Amino acid sequence: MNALAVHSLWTTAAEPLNKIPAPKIEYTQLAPVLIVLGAAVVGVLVEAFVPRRGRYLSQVFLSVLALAAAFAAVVGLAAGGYGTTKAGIAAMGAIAVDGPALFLQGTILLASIVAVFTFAERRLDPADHGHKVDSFAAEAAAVPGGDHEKAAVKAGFTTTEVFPLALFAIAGMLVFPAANDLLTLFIALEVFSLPLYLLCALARRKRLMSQEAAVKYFLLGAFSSAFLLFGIALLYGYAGSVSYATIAGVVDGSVGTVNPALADTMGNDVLLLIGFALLLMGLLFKVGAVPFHMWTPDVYQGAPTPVTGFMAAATKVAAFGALLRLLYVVLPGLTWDWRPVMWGVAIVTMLGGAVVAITQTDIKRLLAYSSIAHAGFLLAGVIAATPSGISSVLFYLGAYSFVTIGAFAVVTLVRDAGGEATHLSKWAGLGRRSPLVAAVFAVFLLAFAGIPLTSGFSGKFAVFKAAAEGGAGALVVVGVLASAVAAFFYIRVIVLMFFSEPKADGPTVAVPSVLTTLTITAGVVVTLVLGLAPQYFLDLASQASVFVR
Amino acid sequence: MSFPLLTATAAVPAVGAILTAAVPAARRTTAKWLALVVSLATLVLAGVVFARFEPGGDRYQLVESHSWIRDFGVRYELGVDGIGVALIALTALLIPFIVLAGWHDADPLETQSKRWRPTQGFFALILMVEAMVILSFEATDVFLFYILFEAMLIPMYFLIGGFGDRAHSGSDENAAAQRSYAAVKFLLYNLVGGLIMLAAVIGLYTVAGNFSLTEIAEARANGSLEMAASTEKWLFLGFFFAFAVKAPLWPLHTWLPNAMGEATAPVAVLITAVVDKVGTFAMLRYCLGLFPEASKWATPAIVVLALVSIVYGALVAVGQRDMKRLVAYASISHFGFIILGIFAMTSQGQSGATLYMVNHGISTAALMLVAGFLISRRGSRLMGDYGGVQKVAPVLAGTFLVGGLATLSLPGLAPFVSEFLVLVGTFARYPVAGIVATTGIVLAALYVLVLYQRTMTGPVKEEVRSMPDLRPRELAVVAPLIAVLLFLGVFPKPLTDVVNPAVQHTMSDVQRTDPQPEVPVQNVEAAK
Amino acid sequence: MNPVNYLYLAALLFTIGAVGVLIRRNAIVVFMCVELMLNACNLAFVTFSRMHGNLDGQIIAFFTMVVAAAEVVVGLAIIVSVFRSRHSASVDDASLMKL
Amino acid sequence: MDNLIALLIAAPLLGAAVLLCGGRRLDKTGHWLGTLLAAVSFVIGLALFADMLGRSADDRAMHQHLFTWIPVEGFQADVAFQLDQLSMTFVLLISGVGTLIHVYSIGYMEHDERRRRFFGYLNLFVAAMLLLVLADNYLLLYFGWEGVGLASYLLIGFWQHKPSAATAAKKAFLVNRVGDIGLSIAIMLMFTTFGTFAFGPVLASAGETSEGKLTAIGLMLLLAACGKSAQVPLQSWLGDAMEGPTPVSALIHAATMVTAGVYLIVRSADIFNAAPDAQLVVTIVGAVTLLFGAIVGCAKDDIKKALAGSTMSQIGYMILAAGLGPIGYVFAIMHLVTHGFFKAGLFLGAGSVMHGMNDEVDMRKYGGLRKYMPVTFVTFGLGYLAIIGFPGLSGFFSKDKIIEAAFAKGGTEGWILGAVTLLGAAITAYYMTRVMLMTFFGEKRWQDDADGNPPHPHESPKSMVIPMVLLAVGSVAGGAVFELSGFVEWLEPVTGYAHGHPPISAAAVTAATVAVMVIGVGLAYLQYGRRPVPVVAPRGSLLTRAARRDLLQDDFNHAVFVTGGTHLTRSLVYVDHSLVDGVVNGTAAGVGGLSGRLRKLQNGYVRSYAVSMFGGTAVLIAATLLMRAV
Repeated sequence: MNALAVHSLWTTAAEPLNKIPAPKIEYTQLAPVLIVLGAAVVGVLVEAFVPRRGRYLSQVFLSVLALAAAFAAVVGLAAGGYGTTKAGIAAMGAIAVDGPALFLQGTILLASIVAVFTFAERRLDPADHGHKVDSFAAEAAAVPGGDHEKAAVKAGFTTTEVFPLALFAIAGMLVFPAANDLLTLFIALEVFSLPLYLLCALARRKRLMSQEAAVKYFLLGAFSSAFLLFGIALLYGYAGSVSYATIAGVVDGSVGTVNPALADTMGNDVLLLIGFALLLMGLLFKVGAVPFHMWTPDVYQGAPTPVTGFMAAATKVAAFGALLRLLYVVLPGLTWDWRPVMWGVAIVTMLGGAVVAITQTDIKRLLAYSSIAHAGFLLAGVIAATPSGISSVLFYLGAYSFVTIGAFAVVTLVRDAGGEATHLSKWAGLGRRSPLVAAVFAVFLLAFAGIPLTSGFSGKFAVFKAAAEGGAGALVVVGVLASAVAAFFYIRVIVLMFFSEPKADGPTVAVPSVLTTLTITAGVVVTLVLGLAPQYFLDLASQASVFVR
Repeated sequence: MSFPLLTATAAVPAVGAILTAAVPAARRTTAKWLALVVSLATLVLAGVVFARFEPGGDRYQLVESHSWIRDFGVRYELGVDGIGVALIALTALLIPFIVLAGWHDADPLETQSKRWRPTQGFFALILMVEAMVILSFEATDVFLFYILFEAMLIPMYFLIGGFGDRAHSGSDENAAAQRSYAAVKFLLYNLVGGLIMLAAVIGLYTVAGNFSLTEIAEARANGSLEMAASTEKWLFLGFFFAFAVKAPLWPLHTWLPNAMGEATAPVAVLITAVVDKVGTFAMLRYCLGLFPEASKWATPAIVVLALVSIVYGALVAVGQRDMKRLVAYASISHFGFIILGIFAMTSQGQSGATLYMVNHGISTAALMLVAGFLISRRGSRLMGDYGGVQKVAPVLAGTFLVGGLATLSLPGLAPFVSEFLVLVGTFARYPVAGIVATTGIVLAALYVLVLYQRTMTGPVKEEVRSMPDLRPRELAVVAPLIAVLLFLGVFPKPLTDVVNPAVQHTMSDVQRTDPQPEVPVQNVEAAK
Repeated sequence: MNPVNYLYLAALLFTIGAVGVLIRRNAIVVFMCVELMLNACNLAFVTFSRMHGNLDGQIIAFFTMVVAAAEVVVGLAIIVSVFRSRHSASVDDASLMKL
Repeated sequence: MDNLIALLIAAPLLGAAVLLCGGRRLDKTGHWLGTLLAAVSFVIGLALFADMLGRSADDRAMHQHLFTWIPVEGFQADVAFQLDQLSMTFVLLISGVGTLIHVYSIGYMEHDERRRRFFGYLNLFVAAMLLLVLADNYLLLYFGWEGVGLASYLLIGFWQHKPSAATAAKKAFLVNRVGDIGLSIAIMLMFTTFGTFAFGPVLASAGETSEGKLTAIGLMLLLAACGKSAQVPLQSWLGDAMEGPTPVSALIHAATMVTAGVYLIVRSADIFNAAPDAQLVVTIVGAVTLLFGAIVGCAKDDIKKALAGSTMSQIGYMILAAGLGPIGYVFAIMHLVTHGFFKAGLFLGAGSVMHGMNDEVDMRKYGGLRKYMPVTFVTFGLGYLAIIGFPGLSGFFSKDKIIEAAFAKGGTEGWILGAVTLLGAAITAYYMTRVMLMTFFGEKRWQDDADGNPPHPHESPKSMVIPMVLLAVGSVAGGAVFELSGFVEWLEPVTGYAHGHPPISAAAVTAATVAVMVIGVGLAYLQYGRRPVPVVAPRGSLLTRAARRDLLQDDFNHAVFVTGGTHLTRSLVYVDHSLVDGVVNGTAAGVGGLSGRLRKLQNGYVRSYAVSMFGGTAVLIAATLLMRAV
């Protein structure tokens, strides 16, 4: 039988050689991705050819323009019915253009735009040697505190590379939830991960921590993607293809059987199950679910705060998108296998995130753990395994990403001599010193806590409702308890800001430029709108809740 | 679509709150007057609601209904029954006095920065609470009610934690610590309650498919909505837990003494006289209305808990040294009566419970606000620091005594009517419970008279010798309240007329009829 | 010989790499171990491709190599910068942020 | 005419309102206003009385319905009045004696800067008491019942700066509240039994229900009566109530309020008639209290406390009589009225004495006062003769009838009760003589008061003397008048009357009564008239010492209720703080600790993170496979 196999290899390998069909690319459907990628490339060229002083403006302009254009494209596609009726597979089956994909791409793009605003903020720190400075290192390559760095600062260098890097990452994120085969999934993952690793290392202050964050993120990220890749390999081994459709078909047995050579050597379901588990692990890592969450607090704390906000929002959206597609498109036939497992993950994630957050003393770490808890809530929605589950997760992601970016944007404002004052003790009495900022932050915290009339509540309600309808009532109860615990530490921050006397050497609140102001405003507005009148967006989400297969 | 009266009644204080908050830091007094005017305007609107409500008419009147969140089956549905009308009236009536009583409670200290605007915040928050409470009394959509039920915690939380009682025992830091502890405790207790209710709300949706109180009740009535007994019980428990925390029912009560002790007197009144009523109100409307069978199933346990609250609350009140905590425990005892009346499921009991909510609100307001004036003079909440006040400030002492007598429900003052109705109503169905509850009247007398004796009588203490009597503003707060207490004590008919039909509806919800007297009534008639 | 053995080998290599990541201190070596894991995946892909008798697996292998190369670029950049600022490539030294 | 009934109450109520809210500007005139309005009430009462007399015996009852008080489904409470012969008797007593005592107070409270409020309270009391006796249903009666309780609380504690007064007031209110439990439960029982609690239907259809129910109702009513009328076991407050100003003791704690219990029982005659067990208990309570009060009265050196003991004992007589049923009701009321006269007179006399003796109350520090206050002596003396039942005076008639009825109860009970009443009569004679002798006879035992100024007794001002005289007249003539004017026939339509036939002839009973009275007087004379009275009380027999301490019942109350209650509340406060609250705080602390432990896992080392991921993956794989396996 070996011989046979060898022969077959030769034939299958030999014949196509002379007639490889020319790939057919639907450029319109892929427009958002292409625009962003193109802009990223242009950004690189800008770095190469535009003189230093011109770069900042041109980069900001370019990025915002590109993102806006991409968003316009997404809207156009959605309006053109590509989300619903004309949904289909593009790029030779590599990318799906359907409701969830477009919705998530739209969310990612909007979040990215406001995030880029915070990237471009240059008012928070006092000008250094007469040069405006942003949150990024003057010259990433220079040793922290070294002469070279001093010179760079003196010369007023700025790392404008962040914009193209961000664009690359965004492009990857756009592809990630739309990926329709495992290879594209993997590539997209790397495309958005690698730039993020770098962005993490680029903080202007506390560079050591920043670099450490980058190392940790990178090593663990690479580690997890290796697992993911091995999972892909096993699934490929199981199904003989990496295209979602085929795998799904093989799983529910509609497509041809498995290679007997594999079948008799190892129970092929084992391949499937292990492969699935590894794949799941890779995605859960990006989602930041317990026990694959441990990078989150360190990286969130060390990375430059704008980057943290960007990561926390956009990465989650992309990763959950991919997770949804995997579970709903590839493995619907496996629901009864993955559901119990996901139950467990969801529970430990909700509780773990909430409980550990209680004793945090650094606001960025606190938000990191809160994001873990929220990942748990989202998983509850994913588990629902119903259309309403999908739409609720989509809605939640939209709501959550803006709250997050807004919150981290506020964090960038609270500064003392050493840069951002992220230690909670420094936040004591903030409400007395600058009521407005404190109030805004309180709004975000309440949204995180899921207090009614904020987007956080609408999202949480949608998710829990879906879970309950999907027969996961117990999960809802756990989620409710976790929210109760979580409420405690959000409240703690509010207490700190409003009810404790300000310290004499407390931090000052920097007055931001229009950019950050826009970001925060957007955050608040979305939070309140989605809290008070979510209907329109719920409709959007539920229209977009059908995956193309 | 006629003029949205109910929405207006809630919107006026809400808008007023925003305006008050917007008043610039320097114009403190403007904010106060603005708040007062707004609250009075609300009172007028509430009066209109009261007048427009026809006792004989439909169960829910002045109805408004708009689509809100279709995906969740949520509508913006308002409507009032007699109970709601009575409680709206209570809320609107009390807020002006709360504002007036808290006139100086939130004046900023010199040490605070110029940009910090406590006064504006204080009154804005009070108005915001009023708006939310009123709206929660009007909501006929479970989800809408839930949202308000939760959301009103936030302003309350800031009121408790942000504007603590300046009169305290111990250093400032200590006080601040106690205060934020009280505030956090308040918030967490109620938040946990609310979240558990959230689970039940979601459960209800999965069963019923919408949130409209009327529709669900209808569907349950005509059998088109089947609910498994166990499901109903779980949902009931989820709802009841939240309301029991809010009410508060023993053993979920311990947040109340802290909150009332640390908050300023007006805020304490706001908590116990207004906000907590939402809990008992919701028991009557949602627990009984949505889950009649489960309510009957749980009644024995709840009756027992209510009795424990009555006796336990009163006894612990006797043991207090801090007069605000004493009033708090007294309130716990009174909430026991209210809940007892509700779950006795007799016309007298439930009418009594409803009146009780109103009367307890007013009487506690009277007692607590006078206590607040007293405390503000001496700067201590401990009864031991007073003595002989009635000699130096007779009017203050007199009003304090009247408030106290109302609290021990002396005939002629409003609380007597409601308390006796609750007792009769309970006795008719659960004689033993009725008798146990009756002992509460002795304990009530005990803690009130102890309070009065320790503070007002005896030789005049040195510290109180120079204590001024009630000022005009303070008298303007207390006198009307006492007048209302007297009026409702002698002539509660206007209230009962509104309440009775609503109670009959609730009775039919739970399909309970009053126990009939042993001797047939016609014999009695004949005897007349 | 039975191609399945290559799978066993791949699994073995993957595990070695994973364990290496867990036990080695030097960032470079850790990173090398990751590379080893990736290459184990490649081996698996190629083997499966051989077994299924289609080319996808082999093509994926190429992609993997490219990705690995990209990772090297980014990874070394980060590690080197850390090394220059800390004069140590030990991953255990990089533990400012904890708890 | 019927519509005047409300005015009876309205007049003093108005007075109370005006005086209490009026403020200082009324300090000059307030007392006149108060007195006037009380008098108005009395006059209206007389008018109604005249009108009532003008009508035939069986339609003398008048009704007035003001408005519906509490209208609730199935529960109807009206503010409606019923003025029948029984109520009328009380109205006249209350407003009449009340007015006199208002007048008396004008002089007595002259030097008190809070006199205006005192009169406000007095008016409030009169109004409430009238409401009590005029109500046509039990709930409204309860209203008045609590109203007089409040007034009594305010007046006992009128001198609030004295801690003893404040405490006494609180005690009175609390003990009464215990009684009120009885009244409330009785009303509830009526409601659940008859569906109403108006006098008419309830009493008319009393026969319709089981005797057990009626017994329960009766006992509950009795409990209420015990509280208000200071009957055993709820008698303890009356002695302390003497902390109040003397006019208060005279009006509230002798003449009127404390007799409300008797009114309640007589009013509920139909219920008791149908519940013999309850009646028996009533008579027992009456008998016990009768002796109890009398014994206490013998031992007290404080003149007011001695009189208080006597009040207790006399009310015991009335309760006993009321317990006897139709043969006793009338005489209970009759004794009530005569007692109202002479006891009020005695108290006013005592007040007058104190007035002259720098408010000294210890009789051992009196002596020989008859020369210095002749009028007081005479009026007090007449009251004394009346109460000991000196033939011809009011007390004689009423008490004699009760003793007779007690015998007429028949059977052993009859004999026992009769004996008790006789014994009581003897003791009454004894302690009243004691009071008389210690106060007005013997040599002076005066002592300087706290400020060291010696007492110089003098006759009291007119405003005080006149009421005493009038009351003395009443206590002399009252009995005879009633006897001749046919008090029995007057009350019969309301209370019913059955002539009791004692096993021994009425004459014999009368003779016995007089005999024991003489014995009592004689004993007292031997003990206090012959020998000088020691200024410092001798240690005395065990009984004496117990009696001085109100037969230890206060110590009992203190030990059981006060001390026990304090411990209970203390421990509950602890429980609330440590247990109920502790559980919650404990949970919070637990979660916090867990969090602290968990966060240790985040140790900052990449490799340990990798380990957790690796382990997690392993678990994930295992779980997935397991799921398939099972």
